[in-house]
Amino acid sequence: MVSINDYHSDYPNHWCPGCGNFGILEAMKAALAALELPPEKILIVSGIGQAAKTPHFLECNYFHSLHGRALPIATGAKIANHHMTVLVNTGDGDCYGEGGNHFMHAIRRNIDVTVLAHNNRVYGLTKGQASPTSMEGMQTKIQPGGVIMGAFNPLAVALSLGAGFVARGFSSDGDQLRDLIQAGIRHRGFALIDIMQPCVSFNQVNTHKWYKDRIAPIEENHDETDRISAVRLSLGTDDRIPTGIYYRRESPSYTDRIDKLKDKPLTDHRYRPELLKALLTDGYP
Amino acid sequence: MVSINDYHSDYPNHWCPGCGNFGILEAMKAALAALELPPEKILIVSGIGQAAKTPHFLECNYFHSLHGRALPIATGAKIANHHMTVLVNTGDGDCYGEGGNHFMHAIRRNIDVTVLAHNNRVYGLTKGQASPTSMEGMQTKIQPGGVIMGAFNPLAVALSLGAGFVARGFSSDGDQLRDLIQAGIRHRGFALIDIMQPCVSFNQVNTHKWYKDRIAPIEENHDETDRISAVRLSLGTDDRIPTGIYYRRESPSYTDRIDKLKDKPLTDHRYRPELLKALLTDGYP
Amino acid sequence: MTVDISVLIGGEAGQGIQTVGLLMARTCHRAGLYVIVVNDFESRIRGGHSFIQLRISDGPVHAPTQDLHLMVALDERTYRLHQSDLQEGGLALIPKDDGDTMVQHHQCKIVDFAGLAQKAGNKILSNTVAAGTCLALIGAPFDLFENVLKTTFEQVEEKRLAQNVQAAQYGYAAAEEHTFRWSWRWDRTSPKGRLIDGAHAVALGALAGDCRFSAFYPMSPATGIIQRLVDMAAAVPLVVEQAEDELAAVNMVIGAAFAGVRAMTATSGGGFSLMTEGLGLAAITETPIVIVNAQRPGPATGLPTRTAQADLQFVIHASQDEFPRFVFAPGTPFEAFTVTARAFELSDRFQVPAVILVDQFLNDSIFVAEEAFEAPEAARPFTITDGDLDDPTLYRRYALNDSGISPRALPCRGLARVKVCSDEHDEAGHITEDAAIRDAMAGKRHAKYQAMREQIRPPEVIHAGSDIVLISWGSMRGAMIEAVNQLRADGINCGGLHMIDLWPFPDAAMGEILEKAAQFFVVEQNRTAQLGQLIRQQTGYRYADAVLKTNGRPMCAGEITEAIKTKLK
Amino acid sequence: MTVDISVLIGGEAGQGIQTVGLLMARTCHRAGLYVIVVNDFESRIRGGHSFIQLRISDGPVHAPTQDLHLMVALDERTYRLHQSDLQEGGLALIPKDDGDTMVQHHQCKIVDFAGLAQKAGNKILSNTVAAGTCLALIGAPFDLFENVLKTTFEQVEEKRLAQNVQAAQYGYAAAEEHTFRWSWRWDRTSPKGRLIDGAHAVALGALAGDCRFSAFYPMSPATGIIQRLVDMAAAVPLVVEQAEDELAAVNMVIGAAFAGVRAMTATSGGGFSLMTEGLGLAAITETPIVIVNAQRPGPATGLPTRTAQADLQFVIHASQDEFPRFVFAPGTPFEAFTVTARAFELSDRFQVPAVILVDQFLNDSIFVAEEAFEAPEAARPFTITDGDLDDPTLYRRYALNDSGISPRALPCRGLARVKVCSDEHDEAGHITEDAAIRDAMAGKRHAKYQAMREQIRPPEVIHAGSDIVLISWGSMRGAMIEAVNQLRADGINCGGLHMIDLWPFPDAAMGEILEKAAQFFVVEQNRTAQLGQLIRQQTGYRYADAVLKTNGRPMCAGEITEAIKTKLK
Ligand SMILES: Cc1ncc(C[n+]2csc(CCOP(=O)(O)OP(=O)(O)O)c2C)c(N)n1
Ligand SMILES: Cc1ncc(C[n+]2csc(CCOP(=O)(O)OP(=O)(O)O)c2C)c(N)n1
Ligand code: SF4
Ligand code: SF4
Ligand SMILES: [Mg+2]
Ligand SMILES: [Mg+2]
Repeated sequence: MVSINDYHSDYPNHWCPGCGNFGILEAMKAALAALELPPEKILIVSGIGQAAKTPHFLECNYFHSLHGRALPIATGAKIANHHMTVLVNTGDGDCYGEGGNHFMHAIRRNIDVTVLAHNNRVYGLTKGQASPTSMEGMQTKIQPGGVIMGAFNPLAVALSLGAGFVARGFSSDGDQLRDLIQAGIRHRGFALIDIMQPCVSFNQVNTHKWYKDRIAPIEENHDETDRISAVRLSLGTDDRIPTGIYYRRESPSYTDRIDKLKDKPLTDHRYRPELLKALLTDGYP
Repeated sequence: MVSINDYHSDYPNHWCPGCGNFGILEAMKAALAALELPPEKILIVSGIGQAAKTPHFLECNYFHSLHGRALPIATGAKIANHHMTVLVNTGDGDCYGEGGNHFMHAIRRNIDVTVLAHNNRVYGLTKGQASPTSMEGMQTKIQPGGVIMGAFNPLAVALSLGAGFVARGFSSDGDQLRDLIQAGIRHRGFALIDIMQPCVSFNQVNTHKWYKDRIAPIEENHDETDRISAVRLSLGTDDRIPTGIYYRRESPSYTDRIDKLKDKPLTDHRYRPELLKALLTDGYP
Repeated sequence: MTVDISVLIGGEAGQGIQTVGLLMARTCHRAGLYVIVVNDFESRIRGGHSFIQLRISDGPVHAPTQDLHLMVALDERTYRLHQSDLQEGGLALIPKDDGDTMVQHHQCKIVDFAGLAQKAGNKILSNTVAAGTCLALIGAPFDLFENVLKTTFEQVEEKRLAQNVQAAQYGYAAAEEHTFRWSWRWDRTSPKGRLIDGAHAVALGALAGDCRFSAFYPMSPATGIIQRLVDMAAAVPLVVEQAEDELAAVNMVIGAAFAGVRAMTATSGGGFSLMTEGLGLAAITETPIVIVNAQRPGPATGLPTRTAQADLQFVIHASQDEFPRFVFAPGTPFEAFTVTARAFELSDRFQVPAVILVDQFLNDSIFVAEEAFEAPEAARPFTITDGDLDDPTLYRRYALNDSGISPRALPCRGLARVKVCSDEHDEAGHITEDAAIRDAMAGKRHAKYQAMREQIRPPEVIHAGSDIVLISWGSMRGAMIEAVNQLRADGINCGGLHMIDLWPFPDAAMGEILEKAAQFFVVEQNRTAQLGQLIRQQTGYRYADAVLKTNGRPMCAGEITEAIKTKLK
Repeated sequence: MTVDISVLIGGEAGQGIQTVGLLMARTCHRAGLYVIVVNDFESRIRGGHSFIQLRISDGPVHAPTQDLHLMVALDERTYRLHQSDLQEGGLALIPKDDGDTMVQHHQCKIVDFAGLAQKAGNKILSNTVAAGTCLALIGAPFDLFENVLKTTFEQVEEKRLAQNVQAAQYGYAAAEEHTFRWSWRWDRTSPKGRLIDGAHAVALGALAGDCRFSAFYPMSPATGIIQRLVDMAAAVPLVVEQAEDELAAVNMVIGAAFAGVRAMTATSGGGFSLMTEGLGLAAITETPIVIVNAQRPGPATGLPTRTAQADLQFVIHASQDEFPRFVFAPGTPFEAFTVTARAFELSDRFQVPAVILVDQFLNDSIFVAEEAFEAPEAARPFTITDGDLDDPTLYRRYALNDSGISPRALPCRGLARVKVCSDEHDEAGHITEDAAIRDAMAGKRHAKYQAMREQIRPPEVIHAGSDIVLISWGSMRGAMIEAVNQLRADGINCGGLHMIDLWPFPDAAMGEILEKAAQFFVVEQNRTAQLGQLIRQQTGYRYADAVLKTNGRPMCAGEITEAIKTKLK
């Protein structure tokens, strides 16, 4: 039996009091414990940012990597050893800004990782510049006239790229978030959970209250296997922000499709010089 | 009167005989001439690849830049002098692979450039590796077991990002392509024209015939202002590949929205030291 | 110097320690004193441990000091961490007695910052209370402080000003029963120059260099420069654009420069790494751009809010193949201002990229700049128009000539068509594979070095002709010069050499100076003595030894002095 | 050497000139001759001008030559471009008389390649015809060629073999009335080693180094290495992944290496620029990776299909701050094989990145490798498992020790939890801002240099103790050694030094050798004598002069010899 306490980390937390990241952290622990995944069996890869500090704050294997590069690191690690359960903690800047290209191509690869995008619609760690998901018009110290780019819509983009698991959570709705994370980990293939998260220090627009006034669980009758409905939901027509699973459809994940990995992970092979014998004498005949 | 001949370049062409790029080149010239835009009034920015060599083969101002980086170059140039008409010639690898992140964010910026993506579904210049738009299963020397990633759908992605002009052309349908390019240039804001282009040297799957068998102009009754319809069209349900304008909706372009550019381009200002007087004595009061 | 004391204000991120330091610095500055404010903070938004060091003197100071005379410990941790640095006779102000470590010590004095602030009207006035107590202890006349508060709040609200003055008074009152050992009689002289941080100076230099476009991706410690540009942008024809990543940032800058405006980006090492390919693009297309690399310790993410000087060799050699570039490293805000303006001009003139190396210490510290910052009367245009050409339709962007600098026209500004290409190209700007043209083009670019070298200013020499020479570059200037003076005071025949213009390397000038020195030492914030290596490579002279520091904190003169003395033994 | 002739086969891209060269090279090789095939092609798919140079000798040859004896001009342009290089008495085979430039010349001989091919059954057999005529001219027995054709086509179709043999015969017949001046009597000895290109050798080295994962983004001239890996992947536990860009490629490699397999990427300068930040990530997380940088001329896109050696200083200094790395530059396929295998082992052992510098010339040319390529019997594991730990739950990835090499466990392989971090970190792998820990960690990484240096092999010395020493690195080995021998033949007391292991720089070994030389010259394919600079920086010795070439074409011994003679005058 794995318990939430098994994930306790002694390392002191760095986040601001009241930050939405705390809710995400707790939901992660709850989901992992519920899945009976002990800390030593999971690998968390993260980029750089406040969100990306997450793996320091729970017990696990982790690779706290470069800003924007969590997904390629996770991809390489997963290909090397696809028996690992790989999660990615990333921020909206990390994942959709600096790491935007990897986001798109990791989806195309359908690599089996669960991406938790802590979407606070701002660059937290660098003190409050606009992020790709900042709303048009949001003013910051660096954007005093307000953001003049359209906000990045992670769910719509993921759907347009054919992602097989697309969900939205809210850092303050721990139970739902726990369930989403569980479902994401269970999903074989790329799973995106975009998590709305208040940043008490730098985002005075999308506050806790702002979210509370808008979020609503996706309606019961939504068909989560219908891509067009999911797209429509993601594009939104009114003020409401639906939370839950927008779309889910399993297809073989990237490592499932590499024949060489059917047998066992790359890490489990021994070096066998005899395999090279014939190759080593090769050249132009 | 600007004529097609005004665009004639003495520089010898580098493309393979039979390449779809020739059709694109001719359609460009025709569109530019029809718009009465003389060579000295346009700037073509390109990345690196066969497609990106285009500006050498017609008379114009050009910046043949780095693989993947045409859009940031074009963005910087446009902000510096928004009176220029800026076109981008780019390949599927250039635009959706190496340059994928810029593709997304240029759309969000709604920067007023017309992007001609020569989509041959392969890396031409580097001799035939799969590109982001290569179809699943396509075999290449480097992907002998066939591509195992989902093909990148440029139209769907652009639509999900809120692009205001999304079209698809075919290199062998010169008239339609000319019209699309004209419409794209006229569109104030980011215009994407994804152009299906046979590569006779490296793509034996998506041949001229393959395209001919599948393409069909978008049906008359398509509402090009309806985003969801455009998405549905882009996701496709059968074998047909619709060509034409998927979606069109104008909104202020990036440079339209920068107050400072209302008056005149940045390039047109004189250096005025008197503006700095007060600033130069500033510090902590 | 008869006055030279240092005050440390420490607490958690978000407690406003910068405010305390800045209020004090401004008060001292108004009295005609010299100050430097050094920021020491963690890469987090709340909590943890941060502090600032305020050094106050009646002579110029450009580096922090190891000595600590007065401390404001807004939390227990500050006291614990810095207690041992406190000089004999020093004093720590602490907010309350936690019954444990703090007050036991005779060097502690309790001041109920929060309580007094509350009394004045608001808990956030604690900072004003603390500044007041410190200023009172060192003997600052109250009206000076009051004036600073006035300047700060007169734009705001009458009520806030009144509350602040009240809080300041409570702070002063709290100091009454205490005489502070290093308190002094304040003679008011007129303020020396003005207070400015390095980031601000770089931004001003950019404006003086006629910068009209900047694209960036946020990265400490470079963001301060961009923030300053943004803050000033309303007054000038300047657009600042936040890019999606550093690849975009540098390429936007190249695009804008190509189209005809002077343009820059600012980043730190990780971002500079990502810009490396773009640097080469600027080089081969001969597009003038300025990149500021605000150094911090690495590798990779490293220590985001700390200081270092470890990117020198990297920026000199960055990007594949070889091409001319300028590399500068200013040591003070004034140098940062002039060098940045020069970088824009030289980059434009020679159609080459220029890299400016600053660092967290220079960017984030507040210095007294006595020199007047002056913008050039005119910005020389280094581009041509149709009128300069016999037949604009025959214009060739890369026309070969001896100087290597081809006349540069701008796109869409006339009949001349401008064609640039990242492949090796011919004079017209078309791709070429011709061996001879390749060599001519690479040679043409390289040829610029000759005239570029003439623009390189020789190093600053301190006490010429000394036996022993300390050499610094960039922000280590202040500590180096202070160390030279300390060593001379101790009877050592020591001089200094400070390098700002680093590439093209001033081989001849350096060789001449070093020839005469019995031995020389480099003083650098890196591990491998990068300037020392470069000097050896370029001049053949070998540094006797190096004083190096890599822990991310700025060097103090005392550290250098001690190290040199040990090495000389 | 009694035989030393060179054959140039030129035409448009897509005409199959490689086939002609390869058929000839293989025929010569089977007779026990030495050959080298150098590819010269443009960055386009069809048209333009490409050629290969086949040099044939009865002694080892590792570089192209300036002399041209026989030419197959598949188009007029080839003849025009290379005609002047043809030696007195040399011959050009041309396909038809265009009535203009070509046949006028007495050195021309018309062979109707296409017509004869058609007669043999198919126009594409032209290449076989051309190879036949050339082989006949130089005196190659027909059965040798026939055998080569058999090996090539026996797997394919009976009919195609027969047609090829027929075409070969027509080719031979076409030569009949002509005696070629440099024709010689062929003694058949057993083949020397085998024919192999540098890219293939690197790929084999990777497998011998137990490489299990490679991620890449296509870029000339590196793609050949990846192609070879792909071609061999079926036989070994190796996954090759095409990434979306170079940022992804290097980070995938780091992720895979972290998870526990040896991994590499291959790119060229522009891609390496993009990988610069990742290099630093590998360094600070102490993840072993191998990066092959196949050099081509730059900056930026430059000349994609040409050769250069201009990234040496860049790769040594690439990425912000400082950290240990290996840099190797093999000079032959055999060296490429051994060095790559060693790079994997050393990178893994020291937990540092290793960079291998090859170039277009080495990668794309076909050499005779006489040495046997042998894979190590076993791959030593440099990682630990739970069993090696007292209490795996207390495992700390960055435990400090004198060697700087902390025991490395792998994630999800037991109870030990592996925590790595690109911020500066403590022993456990957590972010730290502590000054002392920072210094300890940077020091720990740096400490590896000591033992790494012991792994560095000294340079290869040719004719030790000579007055004059030519120094090469990487692929310039062949030309340098040939030049040394030419100079000695001309009575100059000349020796050579070839460097493969470049970083950590073998200061002591180089210093010792250079101390004894009266003067030394560096031979490099760059403009600023990068190795020369490095030698000065590291040893203090200054190169007398440099023989440099930057036009993207490989250097020939003759160019070096001439240059040195001029310089010695
Ligand atoms: C290459 C690079 N560029 C920039 C940075 C600076 N940086 C660190 S975190 C960050 C943005 C963080 O925003 P986000 O990803 O949204 O995370 P948050 O802090 O909001 O959780 C940036 C720009 C960096 N570390 N590396
Ligand atoms: C940074 C970098 N990486 C890789 C390359 C090599 N490269 C040149 S063109 C190209 C791909 C071309 O494909 P695409 O963009 O589809 O253009 P096409 O040739 O098919 O028109 C690549 C990978 C490069 N020049 N620069
Ligand atoms: S800055 Fe914002 S996101 Fe970061 S820890 Fe504080 S509240 Fe959370
Ligand atoms: S390789 Fe393909 S895309 Fe490139 S020129 Fe040839 S046919 Fe066209
Ligand atoms: Mg964020
Ligand atoms: Mg393509």
